Amino acid sequence: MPSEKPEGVRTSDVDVFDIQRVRQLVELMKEHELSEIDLRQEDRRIRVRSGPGNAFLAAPVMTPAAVAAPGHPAHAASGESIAPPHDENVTLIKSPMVGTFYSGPKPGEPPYVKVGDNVQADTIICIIEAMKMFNEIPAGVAGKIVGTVARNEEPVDVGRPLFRILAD
Amino acid sequence: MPSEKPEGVRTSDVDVFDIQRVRQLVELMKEHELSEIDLRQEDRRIRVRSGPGNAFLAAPVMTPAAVAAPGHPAHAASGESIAPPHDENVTLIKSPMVGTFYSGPKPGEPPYVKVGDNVQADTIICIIEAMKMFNEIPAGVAGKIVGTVARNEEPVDVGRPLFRILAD
Amino acid sequence: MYNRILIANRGEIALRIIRTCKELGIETVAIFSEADRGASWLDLVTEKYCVGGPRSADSYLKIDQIISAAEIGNVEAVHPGYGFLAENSHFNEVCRDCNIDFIGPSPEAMHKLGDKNTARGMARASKVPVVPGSDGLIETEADAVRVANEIGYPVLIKATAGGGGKGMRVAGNDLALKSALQQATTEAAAAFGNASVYLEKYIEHPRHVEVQVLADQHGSVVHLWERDCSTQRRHQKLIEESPGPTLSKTVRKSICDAAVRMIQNAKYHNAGTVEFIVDRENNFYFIEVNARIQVEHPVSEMVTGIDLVEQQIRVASGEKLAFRQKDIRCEGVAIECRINAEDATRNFMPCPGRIESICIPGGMGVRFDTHVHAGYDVPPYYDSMIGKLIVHRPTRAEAIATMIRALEELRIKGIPTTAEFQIKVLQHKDFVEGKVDTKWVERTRL
Amino acid sequence: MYNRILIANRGEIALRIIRTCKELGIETVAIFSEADRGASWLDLVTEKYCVGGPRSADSYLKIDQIISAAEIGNVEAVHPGYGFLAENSHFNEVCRDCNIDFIGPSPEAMHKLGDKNTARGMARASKVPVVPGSDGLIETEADAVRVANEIGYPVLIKATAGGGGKGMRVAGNDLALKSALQQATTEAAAAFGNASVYLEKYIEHPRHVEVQVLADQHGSVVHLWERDCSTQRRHQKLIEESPGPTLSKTVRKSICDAAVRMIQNAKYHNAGTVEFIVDRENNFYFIEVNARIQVEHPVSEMVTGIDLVEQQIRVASGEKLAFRQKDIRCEGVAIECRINAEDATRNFMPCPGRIESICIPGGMGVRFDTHVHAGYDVPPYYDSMIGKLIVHRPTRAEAIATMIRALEELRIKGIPTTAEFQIKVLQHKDFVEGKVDTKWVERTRL
Repeated sequence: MPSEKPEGVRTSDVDVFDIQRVRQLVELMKEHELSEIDLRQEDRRIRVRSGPGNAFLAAPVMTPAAVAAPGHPAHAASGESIAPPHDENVTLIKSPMVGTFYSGPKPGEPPYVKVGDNVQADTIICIIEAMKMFNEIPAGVAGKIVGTVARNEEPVDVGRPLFRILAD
Repeated sequence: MPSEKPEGVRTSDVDVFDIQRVRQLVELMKEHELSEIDLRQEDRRIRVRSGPGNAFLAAPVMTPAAVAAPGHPAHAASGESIAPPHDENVTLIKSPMVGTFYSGPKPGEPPYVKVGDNVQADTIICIIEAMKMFNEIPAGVAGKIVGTVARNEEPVDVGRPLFRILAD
Repeated sequence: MYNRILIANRGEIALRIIRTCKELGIETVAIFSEADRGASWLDLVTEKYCVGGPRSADSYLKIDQIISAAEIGNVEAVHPGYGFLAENSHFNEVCRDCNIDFIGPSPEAMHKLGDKNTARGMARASKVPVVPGSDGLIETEADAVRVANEIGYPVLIKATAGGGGKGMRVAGNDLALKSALQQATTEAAAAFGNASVYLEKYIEHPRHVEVQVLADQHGSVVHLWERDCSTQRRHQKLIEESPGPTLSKTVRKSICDAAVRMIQNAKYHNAGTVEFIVDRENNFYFIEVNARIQVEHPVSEMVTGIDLVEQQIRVASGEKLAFRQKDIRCEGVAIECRINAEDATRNFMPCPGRIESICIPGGMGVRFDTHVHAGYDVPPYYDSMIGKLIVHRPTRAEAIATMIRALEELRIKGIPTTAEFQIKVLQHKDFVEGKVDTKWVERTRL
Repeated sequence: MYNRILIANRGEIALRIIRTCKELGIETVAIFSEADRGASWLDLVTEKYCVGGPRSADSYLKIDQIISAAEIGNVEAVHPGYGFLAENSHFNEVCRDCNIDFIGPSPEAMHKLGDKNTARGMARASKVPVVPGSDGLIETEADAVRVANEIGYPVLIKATAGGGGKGMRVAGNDLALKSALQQATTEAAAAFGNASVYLEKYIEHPRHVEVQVLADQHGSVVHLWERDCSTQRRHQKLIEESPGPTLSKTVRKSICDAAVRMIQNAKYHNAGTVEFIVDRENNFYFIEVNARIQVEHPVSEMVTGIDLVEQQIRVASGEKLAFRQKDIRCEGVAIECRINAEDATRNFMPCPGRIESICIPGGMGVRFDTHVHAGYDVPPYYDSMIGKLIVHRPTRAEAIATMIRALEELRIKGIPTTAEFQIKVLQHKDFVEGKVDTKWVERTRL
């Protein structure tokens, strides 16, 4: 049955030479700006690296390490976003603006959402403070939060992943 | 049944050398500017790396036009030498030195050799004048002259093709 | 002095500012658009923030995003470079409201000089000559003839609502003026629904000469001599040089003094450029003030030995100028060619794309400021300039020879550039003899 | 002036010479080896001839092939650059026999100065101090002690047949001298089958200072001030600067005058360098004369504004020097870093290979002379130097800051370079304070 397929299959059945899978991995890399995917299991291994022939643009660009600027923890953590989604429908909620990320309405208060919560498109999932303004950020898509990427009070910029969500 | 999985043949059946598969991988790399794809399974492995994209050196080097220097007809003609020999045994007799090429012993006299002549390795085929010295150049290989490349009285440099010869 | 500044720009000028900051030990915060993600100059900064999409309007012009980056980046000042928000007095003001120094003039000075009429008035007040004309609109034909005879023929008839040459006429005498006036008003009425016109003296074959000025916040103003930027097409400069090859010693002194007077009276600080047009008799007329660092600033740096970006940062932070006018030398001759990703054979059409390979000129007296390299994709969203080639030699003849050989050394594969065109200009008799005016490129077949 | 010259060299210096020739309107003929076929600098010459295989001995050292190329290329002169045949007086003579000007000194002057003892003698004759020592061999122990006390301790015992430090000993007093003499002679006998040794004053922590000299064929000799090249490893220079940071005004004058005296007496013409070692008390001692243009010549070009290769060509063609000593300024501070394809972490092992990508530094006061580019394969056959990074700023502190930021900008992928190592040196307190001597790199952990 199809539901068994993509990643759900037992390893013994995995055919690493499946072009479709490699293509999915590559698209994954594009989406997340990865420089390399290296999957091994038992004797199996799939490794995909990105970067144009002229690597020095790519290298600093693509690797999270390089994107992360000194004293700027935000990107460093974005290694998180590299983990391949376990489902086609898992997408990233990204920051629409530059500012400081707050997971909750006030210091000390619980976060707006946590992993496992179901949210609507208009559910507020965090606050981004910019120019003394506290902007409430809606999920933008309905679904279940399956991962948090940004950390409380860290600076974020445009396109920076905040949450992973399994869209309905 | 195996047939159910599109690419799902048992590994033992996977033909790593399947050009179609490799072609697909390469297209994938081209499309996404990958530098490497490395697939292994048991004793099998497919690894594709993108070569150095920078044709910079190659471009000026390879084209005869670039090798040809202004006011230096010799090289211009050397496009000749690039034409693939029509026979495995056709080789080029190249200039061993820098100098002026003379096809014959004296001005006005017939050339040492012409197309169709059979020569021995020690047969003198031309003179190259360097530093007022007239150096008699032997064929170096026995065979039949099938083409002349250098023109009488033109300057030649090391490696410059002089004749094409069909070796015995 | 600042510890940390944000660079609100990209490409060549962002790199230019980063270089000086590194030398001064100042940390840098960069902003970038999605199109510039991973660009090589971003490797050199302390921190960087993506502020939006590829289009300028979505990123490099997004004031709120840039200010947010400045705040989380915790900078003390913003350097706007040129273009984008460099002469946006609102952005300038927002920075001040957020207690972030804007590395440039005050919003007020920027605003005043930004308005052509105010600037023109300030020039008059500073006894700086402006192109003579009818102060105000022309009511009657008689009116026009009187003014024309005051300022002298030829005169230019311009529509107030004008633009793109519409409603413009040149007249050489009373008779021509009357008919031209007729046509101009009709055309203006048709084109803009507003028939009002005014008169201005028509300057034939003008040269573009600008004076680099530097002013601190303590009242000290100096000039770094002039630049001649007459080689241009449709007001886009292609080649700039210093000193101006056509100015007499006395004219040179008075044009530089005029610029200083004007900047002083405007209570202007930081770097600025006062632009003039100069006619064949070396009469100069004020056009406008550029309240920013300019693309062609390196030619002034070469002849004076003064790092203009360093001075911008120093005076913005409140330092006094460390030198006086008499300390500012003008040694040798500097020429700059703007290398644009344009096809000169197809009317300078911008040609973005990938730079497959590039050989960068070097050697004595050569400076090449660029952010590009083999493998760089010139994005279609921004200015087509990919580098500035500057030479500095003892004489103009040597400078021209060095520039030509440097342009020949600059070999770029993948995209066309203006380099070949510039070689032709530099080899042309008119350029060598200093006979190029602002219309020369358009009228000359190379 | 010449119409056409042959460049008997490759890489950076070939390009350097091509640049000046183009500026002077001189046609160029290049020679190249199979390994350099299609190299980018060859695109810039008028004609080019392959003279043999990759190994220097098969091409760049093949005098007959090079002369043939000169003849069919119909050149009037040959520029040898540095290395290869630059100081080969036989090649120099062959050129003369073929009526081709050699752009350098006469074969005689080259030969004389090429022999260390003759040169040492000429120095003495010119009242130029040499390292004091036993003029001739040491016969007896008593002999040694006498000489040692004349020249003063510490002394260095050297084997005449010596080399590679074998048979070398330092002694600080009579007692040490006697035993050291014993060991040295035994070691020398064993190593070279020749026990003879001589004494020389041992200079502790010497700095390497050299004077750039320029002489025409009409008796006029000038100096272009000095260069300090103390930052070296095993006699290989890594960083050079001008002016020397440690010389007093008077020492500076006398060392430059000494160099000029020596060159005058040698009847030497063209460019040359007189090398000295300078001890901590600023006593200087003649070592040798380099009868060629040197790798580090650009630092002198920057501070004086004089194109040395142009001057070489002019004086070789018989022109008189167009300036006098008093006209030669020394403005600001210039520093050069030799960028070598070497792994500094593995004892500077040469690492030829492909340059995948390169970001070339630019900006104010930066000059980068290189023949490489992205995609260039550094061949294993020749010198590992891939470029020379030169900065010129008003003060030494600024020059160091600019050099560091320029080295940081120079990002090369594919092969390791010495750049990172040089950054560490430039940041080191000892370098900043001018305390680096010729042994500093070997004894300092960075």
